[in-house]
Amino acid sequence: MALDTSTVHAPHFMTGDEWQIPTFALLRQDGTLYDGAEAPELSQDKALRIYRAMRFTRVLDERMLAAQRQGRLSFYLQCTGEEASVVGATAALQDDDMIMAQYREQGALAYRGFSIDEFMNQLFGNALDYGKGRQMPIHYGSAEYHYMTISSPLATQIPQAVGYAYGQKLDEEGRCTITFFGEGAASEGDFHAALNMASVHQVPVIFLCRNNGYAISTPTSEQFAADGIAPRAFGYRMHVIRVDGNDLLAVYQATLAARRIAVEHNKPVLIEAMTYRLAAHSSSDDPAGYRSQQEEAAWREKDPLARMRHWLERQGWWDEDQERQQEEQLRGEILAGMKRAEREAPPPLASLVSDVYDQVPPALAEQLAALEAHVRRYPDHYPRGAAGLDDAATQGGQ
Amino acid sequence: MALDTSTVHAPHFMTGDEWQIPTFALLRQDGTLYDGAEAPELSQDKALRIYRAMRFTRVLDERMLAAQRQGRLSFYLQCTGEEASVVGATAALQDDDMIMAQYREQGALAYRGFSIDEFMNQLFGNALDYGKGRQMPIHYGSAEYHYMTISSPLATQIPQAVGYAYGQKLDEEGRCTITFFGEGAASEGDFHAALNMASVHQVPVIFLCRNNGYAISTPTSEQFAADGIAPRAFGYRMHVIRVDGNDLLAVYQATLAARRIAVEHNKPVLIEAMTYRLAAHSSSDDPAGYRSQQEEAAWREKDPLARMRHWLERQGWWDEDQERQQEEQLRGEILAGMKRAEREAPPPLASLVSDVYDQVPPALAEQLAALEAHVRRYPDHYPRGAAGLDDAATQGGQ
Amino acid sequence: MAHINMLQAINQALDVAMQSDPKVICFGEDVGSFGGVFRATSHLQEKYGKARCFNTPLVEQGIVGFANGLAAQGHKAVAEIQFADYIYPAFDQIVNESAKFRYRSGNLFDVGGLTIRTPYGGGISGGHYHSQSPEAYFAHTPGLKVVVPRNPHQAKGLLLASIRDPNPVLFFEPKRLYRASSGEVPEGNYQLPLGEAEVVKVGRDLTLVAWGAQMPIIEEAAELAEGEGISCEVIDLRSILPWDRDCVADSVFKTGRLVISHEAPLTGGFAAEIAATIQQRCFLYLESPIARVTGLDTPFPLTLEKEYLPDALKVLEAIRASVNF
Amino acid sequence: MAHINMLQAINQALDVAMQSDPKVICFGEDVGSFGGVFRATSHLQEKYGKARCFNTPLVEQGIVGFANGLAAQGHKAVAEIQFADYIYPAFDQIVNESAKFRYRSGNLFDVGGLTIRTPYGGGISGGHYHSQSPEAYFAHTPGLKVVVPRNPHQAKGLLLASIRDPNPVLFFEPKRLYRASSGEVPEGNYQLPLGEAEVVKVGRDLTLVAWGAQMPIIEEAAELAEGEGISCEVIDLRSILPWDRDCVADSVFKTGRLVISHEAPLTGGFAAEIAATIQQRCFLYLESPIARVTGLDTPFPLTLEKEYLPDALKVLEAIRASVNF
Ligand SMILES: Cc1ncc(C[n+]2csc(CCOP(=O)(O)OP(=O)(O)O)c2C)c(N)n1
Ligand SMILES: Cc1ncc(C[n+]2csc(CCOP(=O)(O)OP(=O)(O)O)c2C)c(N)n1
Ligand SMILES: [Mg+2]
Ligand SMILES: [Mg+2]
Repeated sequence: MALDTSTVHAPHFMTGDEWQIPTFALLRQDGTLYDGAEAPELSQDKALRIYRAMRFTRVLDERMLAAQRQGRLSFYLQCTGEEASVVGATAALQDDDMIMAQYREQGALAYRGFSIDEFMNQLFGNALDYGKGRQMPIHYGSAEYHYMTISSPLATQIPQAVGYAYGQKLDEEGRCTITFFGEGAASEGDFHAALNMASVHQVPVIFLCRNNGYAISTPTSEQFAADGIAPRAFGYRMHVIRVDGNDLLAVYQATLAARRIAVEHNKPVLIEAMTYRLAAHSSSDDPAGYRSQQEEAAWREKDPLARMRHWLERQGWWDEDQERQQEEQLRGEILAGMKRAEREAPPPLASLVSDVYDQVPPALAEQLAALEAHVRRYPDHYPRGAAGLDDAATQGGQ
Repeated sequence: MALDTSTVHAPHFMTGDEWQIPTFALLRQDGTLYDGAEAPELSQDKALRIYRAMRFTRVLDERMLAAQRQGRLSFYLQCTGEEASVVGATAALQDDDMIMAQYREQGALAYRGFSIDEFMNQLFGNALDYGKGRQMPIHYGSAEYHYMTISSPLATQIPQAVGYAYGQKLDEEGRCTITFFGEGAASEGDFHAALNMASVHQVPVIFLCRNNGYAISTPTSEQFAADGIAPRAFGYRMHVIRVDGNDLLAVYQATLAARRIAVEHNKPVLIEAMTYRLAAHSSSDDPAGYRSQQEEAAWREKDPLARMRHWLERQGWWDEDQERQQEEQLRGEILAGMKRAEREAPPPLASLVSDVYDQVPPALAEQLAALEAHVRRYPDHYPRGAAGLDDAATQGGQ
Repeated sequence: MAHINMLQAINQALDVAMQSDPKVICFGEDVGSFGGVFRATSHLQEKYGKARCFNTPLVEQGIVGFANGLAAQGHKAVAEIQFADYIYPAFDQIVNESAKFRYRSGNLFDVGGLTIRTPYGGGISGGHYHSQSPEAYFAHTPGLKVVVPRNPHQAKGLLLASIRDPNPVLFFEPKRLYRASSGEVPEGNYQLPLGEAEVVKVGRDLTLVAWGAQMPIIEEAAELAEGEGISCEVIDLRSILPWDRDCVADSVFKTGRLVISHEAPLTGGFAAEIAATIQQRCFLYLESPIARVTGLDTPFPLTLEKEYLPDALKVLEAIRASVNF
Repeated sequence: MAHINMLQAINQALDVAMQSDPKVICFGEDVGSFGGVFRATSHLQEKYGKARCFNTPLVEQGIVGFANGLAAQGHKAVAEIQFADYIYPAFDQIVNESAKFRYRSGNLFDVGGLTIRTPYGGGISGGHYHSQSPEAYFAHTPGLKVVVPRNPHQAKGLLLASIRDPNPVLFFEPKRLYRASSGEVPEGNYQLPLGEAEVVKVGRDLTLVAWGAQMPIIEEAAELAEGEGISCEVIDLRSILPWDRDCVADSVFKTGRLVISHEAPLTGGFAAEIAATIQQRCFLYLESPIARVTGLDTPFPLTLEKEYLPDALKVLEAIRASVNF
């Protein structure tokens, strides 16, 4: 109830235009700090771990998009251009804080140590994929790395992150949850539900919006009329900061501070990372239909990897040679991993019915039995299914 | 994209606490204006029309709650305490602007001229009810008075109002839509969807939130953490005003101004009317379980009817006598109307299947035929259905 | 044993669950200090504190989204949706998320700790937004369990089993019976099995199947039929998903006739699934067509709800028609 | 007549609709200048302006809420949901609002001008969130019409009829056939009736029923069966709600056997409704149990989607089993 706030006697309408939300930035593109800016404490080791994750993500994206173009992969989706937002935020967390991402955050997994094989098994949906070949490429998940399996329906993870963080608060182990999402997903009702519940129930959650300018073809000007996502925080009396999302140091520092607010005070925080989706939305998309090359070029000038590399070089922690070596090494490892994953068998036929429930219910077991019998009758018609029959090994495969 | 706003180099979090949203008020409880306040232009006729609607609503609420207590009515829900918010806003509109209300806005219908019989037929769900006895009491609707039939699921009307207003904008006839809702309903995802779409698509819609302190038993402190609903407008760069909802003149004036913004500039406006649900949530509720008598008493001191009456008296437009006469007259008319409605027949049996589609599909016609045959077999068991058979009249009713 | 009504039994089940497992958390609109609009969560906040039993903001998609996350984190989230008619804003969180959480992650993550309680059904002058029976929507959704109790004893035992079941469960409470149904209920802790139907009355000539609020109706119909010399076997499905096909089929093998009843509209209601399955399993045993006695293919009405509802007389007519086929 | 694919036919239908009626408005995620992720709305913004064809923010509940209001106001709102898998956030607006709008107001107001278009179905390596067939959820919802075309000619005629039908229509587009299905389509304006099935092939021994993307599958199965001397009558339901019971029943009176196929999971799928209705209407004519060939009772998979899908071989097996019963 706000009746005790000041009273006025003329009808004045506000719009919020009165207040600008500034952008927090530390690093210029050439790797120097802005005047008055101070770099966060960051050891050489950690800085290089961060940079490696960014570079890994970039190389992975390039290789896998190429693989998709060659028809080796059905689908791919790049993080390209947004590595600083994703890796910077992840690096500011504890490694066992929970991550509930949208789909463009492979950098977070890379930072935490998800292996090339783990990436590849998911991308190729083979028998070793944790997800048992059930979801499209890029729907990673890892219990070990506290990375919730990706779900395609947008924004559903945002209120889930609030519930997850509420559980963490009850457990009193000083952990928090971060949820990543795009500025498009922030239009969903689930976003509003999540922010409101988080602020009412005071949970340790960080909402990180990657404002990358587009939701597929839809520019932000057709997504919202306001100055970005940040001002929505005022509607929930939530801590908010806008940050240059291509500036690793700024994202890192903002998230460090946000984590403190979340964990020490059980207060949610919204971070809006201003960035740009340098690539197409996904391998199914061609942005030429909806945005200009000039615009893309202007943003390529702000490449977060280059910016970070310049900073590392100025620190004396990195050089041209190391860069080349790392890139080659990553490329080689990724190609080798891809080949290994391609050679793996598909998931067994029985994986079609497991995990629907903790146990396979009798009716579903019957459906599987009927399917098995059918596949045995027509093994040539269902090569994958035949390969994945229980007795496929003894039959010598298919 | 907001990267061109100012850049800062230290991580400062904002919460919006920096800015207070004041409450616009004109009238003191004793009927005098605040210092510096100016009353809107309001003819005596119009002022009395407004007051009559407020008083009608109050008397209707009292009588129908009593009828519910006597078991004559299955359910009732009062506007009591919020008459100024509802009638004030409605009076500021054109009579053919669209109203899409929640359920506590019978004052709007009263202002527009919905007759006692029309109210009663709905409340008693008889054959004359426009809704054909299909919805619970208080789910009024009127095409004539541009009042969309009430729907129980909360907040669904809010994005609908945006679509309706978009259609009005296309028609270019200078009309707008107002949608009423509670501060509880504003937690729904549909609220967020509606405000965002309204500001993106620039539609002439007024969102009027009745912040009455409670959603059933849930106080606003457990509904949101922010200073009311108003600051949410900043997230959509939407015009917003907070108004004393028990102050008819302020609500009227704010809505007049809002309508101008909406219709002349195709811009949506949010109005937060600070008020109080003086009655129980509905006839099924007893607020003694969740709020104090002191709190209620304090708000009873702010009764919007008394405040308006004092102002009218100071204008020399109203007196004790007129007040008593009006009340008696209304009471008598309402009681007479109630008796008429109770005597009406129930809707015909065939009304069970009409209006599901524009035409009754064959399968549904068969279902009705089977039901009719069944009711004919056991007429004593289904007195209403038997009374509503096609041939009931010739049978002499049942 | 105490003689209590269904609301009290549900309240006891929640109490026992919270008492026996500190991971159980109850929340929803008005469920906190007020104890819910039907008072199913009375006194729980008092006993277990605001952190474990609380009001949420008014947003069903948020309630279930939050519950999914809380369950994924390892808690047992017991969410209340105030009326089943208001569960649809949470449909995406239930159908795309709860139901697929374990499967899509290959069992890395699950929301098995989730239970959604919600009052459903008509006969209380609720019109079309306080009377719906939406169980069939969820029964078409692999990954969910759907449970409906018929009386206080069943309600307590099935709710305890639902909360502890390692899968997400939708628990539909027949609100018409909240106070109307009472009976002996064991104190303390017990569970009844999910996925198993119960033969409530053994019979010879015809099988009657229903669940929840429709059980007293078909039991009454069975009695009326008994008076006409027709012996009905009465089955309470209890779980709609997974449902006990063997129990129903075994009965129909014996009786050769089947009548199913639910309040939801006919088309696409869960009786369709039962009929489709049983006509296949019992094809050579069926002596008459399987009949469905259900709500009309319309929204739920108000003034004429008695006419709309599938009552004992309508079931009796279907029994007669089946026997005289 | 021109030989075009289904996407082009849909685009033509929208073009004709907008051309012939200024009240027709098309919108949804990415449908504006980009023309939709499948390009079904290509060039419409160019032709009819931003006010009549536009992008919406990314919020399905808002899209349908807005569409309901726009339709109630008197426009013909044609909303696109990008994938049927993402229709659930709008479930409340569809099931509680669109479906009940006319009924609850006693015909004072209606949203008859509403059409929701959405691509559905599997076979495109889409995993469980780009492959679903949710038609049965909506078929259990009186007040809606549910339409599914099988080829370009049908798509254009049925979509035009849907847009002009005075009731809210869900129009499910089989995305696997968007480009795979092509054929002769009349230029300009024409309509095909809603609620009427079509006998696509006359047969003697067994009736096959499906809709949309499953039609080529059962047609292929019918051909395979033909090779074995089994003559199948092939029916395209076209409308799921209301559905053409007479057409199916008349066929089964003749053939005595029925196989129904859909991609959605078995339990609670729309085949259940057809089976339940037909076993009752054709009880004395049935020579074998009605069979359903459907998806498994699981979420939609990816790597093994070929194994999951109800293909022509599986339908053929069901045909044989039915004939040899
Ligand atoms: C509920 C839902 N609606 C629609 C989609 C289809 N879709 C996938 S990604 C996308 C755009 C998302 O944009 P944004 O949130 O800004 O994330 P970005 O791709 O820019 O990282 C859309 C519309 C979806 N996955 N889920
Ligand atoms: C979607 C939905 N959820 C829950 C309810 C049950 N319900 C009816 S009124 C109400 C409280 C509404 O509070 P508010 O919006 O503040 O309006 P007020 O009653 O105070 O006018 C609730 C929870 C409903 N009608 N619809
Ligand atoms: Mg984006
Ligand atoms: Mg309120």
